[in-house]
Amino acid sequence: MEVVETPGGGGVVIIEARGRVDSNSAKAFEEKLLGAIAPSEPRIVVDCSQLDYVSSAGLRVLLMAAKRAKTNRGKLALCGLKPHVRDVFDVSGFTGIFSIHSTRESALTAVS
Amino acid sequence: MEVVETPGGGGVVIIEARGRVDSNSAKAFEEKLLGAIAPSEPRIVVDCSQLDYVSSAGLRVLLMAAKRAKTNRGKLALCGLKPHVRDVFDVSGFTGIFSIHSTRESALTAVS
Amino acid sequence: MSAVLELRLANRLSEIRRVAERIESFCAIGGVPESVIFKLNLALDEVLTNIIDYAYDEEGEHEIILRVVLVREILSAEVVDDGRPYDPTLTPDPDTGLSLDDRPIGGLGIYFAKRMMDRVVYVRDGNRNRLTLSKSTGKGADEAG
Amino acid sequence: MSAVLELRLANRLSEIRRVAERIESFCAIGGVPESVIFKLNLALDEVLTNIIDYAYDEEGEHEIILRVVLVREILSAEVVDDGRPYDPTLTPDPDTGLSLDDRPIGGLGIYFAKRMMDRVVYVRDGNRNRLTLSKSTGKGADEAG
Ligand SMILES: Nc1ncnc2c1ncn2[C@@H]1O[C@H](COP(=O)(O)OP(=O)(O)O)[C@@H](O)[C@H]1O
Ligand SMILES: Nc1ncnc2c1ncn2[C@@H]1O[C@H](COP(=O)(O)OP(=O)(O)O)[C@@H](O)[C@H]1O
Repeated sequence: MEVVETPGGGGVVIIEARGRVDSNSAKAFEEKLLGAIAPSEPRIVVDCSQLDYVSSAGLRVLLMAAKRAKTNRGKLALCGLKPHVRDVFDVSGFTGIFSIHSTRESALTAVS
Repeated sequence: MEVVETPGGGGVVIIEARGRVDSNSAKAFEEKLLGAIAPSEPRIVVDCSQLDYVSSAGLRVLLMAAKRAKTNRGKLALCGLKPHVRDVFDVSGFTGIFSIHSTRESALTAVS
Repeated sequence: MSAVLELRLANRLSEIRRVAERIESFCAIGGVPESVIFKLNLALDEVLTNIIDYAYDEEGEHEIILRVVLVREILSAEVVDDGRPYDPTLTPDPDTGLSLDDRPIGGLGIYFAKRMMDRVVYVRDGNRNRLTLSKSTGKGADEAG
Repeated sequence: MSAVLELRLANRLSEIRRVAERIESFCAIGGVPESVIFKLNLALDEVLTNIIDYAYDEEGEHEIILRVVLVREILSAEVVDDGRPYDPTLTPDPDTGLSLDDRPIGGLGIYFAKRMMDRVVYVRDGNRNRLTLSKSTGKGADEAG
């Protein structure tokens, strides 16, 4: 797994998770993502277009991030989920909890 | 395995063996090759440039063909052996028995 | 031709990615659809992660045995560990309809394993847990969830 | 991680190409060099062909069991059949220095199997032949651990 953080303009932070987020790599993903959410009123887009695989360990991190973003009066959106990853969101009921977008542009608009 | 027979000019027949010649496919290779050697004074080039794999079952056919070509006062040459196939020829001592060439042109000259 | 892949792993999370690669290659050559391979890998990831995280008291090294069997259109995987007795088939499913605020963190692993596969069977066998997960690779396997 | 691939084949020559594909995939993911995979496949092709051609009296279907084991830098393959007792390690090597005229047709199969591998060991085990072929995969060829 690789996590890349880039500014998305207007204070938005884009976190791109690439490869596999499983129990072995979830810790690194957690540190990066929760770090980005720490400031108040965080605006985060998690770009999943290069994410090939996510297990419950990765969803755990995303749920923590979503809860914390709300607590900190911020916004979090996801984009670019590949079909297998999307299936995992569907099975877990996360599709109804998260703001999920097909394009990065649409996710950026949602958090701005 | 696939065997393709093409005229090489001046009465030479080119037999191209592609893929795998193993115990399962050796029979088809045998029919094609011995068929080409049946006429008197046969001139045959066996092009091995697309041959990925040969087992003792394939060498058996080649040895029969070489013996028969000699009996029929003909000539047989091989060309384009890939490294792994070449190793098999070396181990069996066939390198010293066969006329082996790197290019088809050189093999055609040898049998003409 | 029937085929079995047997892997012996250490109780380390870093093994899971390599298990996934091996299973991918074993299943792909056997003609198992990509979507079924993904599901088996997710189910096994969850089961192995739980064993590594929860099954052992001490820090020591333990061996986990994984056997994947492909016979005709049935793909099955057996996971054997010598950790504490634990039957994951008895774990209640999470409520996946809760809102963000009410949704608890965690509790999805076993549920994923169950949902990805057609059948999950647990047996305590001497001092070992033996969990067998199976799935049809044939028509409609994709839609099974 | 150690890995074992077990295949159960029918006594049909058409199985051999599929065995080769499975072994290629099993070994490649384990980091075995291509040249070693080629040699193992050639050795197994020869051994399996002989079993299918010579081991059985009648026409009936028989099962041949092939187990390929990759542990650190040793690749080994065990072939078990229920055919007539036959110890190929006792078969004399052919004379590979003969001229075209003197060279007999055939007799290379067992020789290839022996030359491709580091070690070939035969055991008669009840009513079965058990042939074990092994080879070092060379430095760093296997996965760590
Ligand atoms: N192999 C195991 N040994 C002991 N306890 C286990 C085992 N697997 C799961 N558990 C227990 O079941 C609970 C639920 O597991 P799971 O559904 O994977 O979600 P999570 O790991 O997020 O809690 C775990 O928290 C743990 O207490
Ligand atoms: N599994 C077996 N059972 C019985 N006889 C065998 C077996 N394998 C080999 N043989 C005998 O050993 C001989 C040599 O085999 P091999 O070296 O493969 O060359 P070839 O098959 O060309 O004769 C065979 O001709 C056969 O008589």
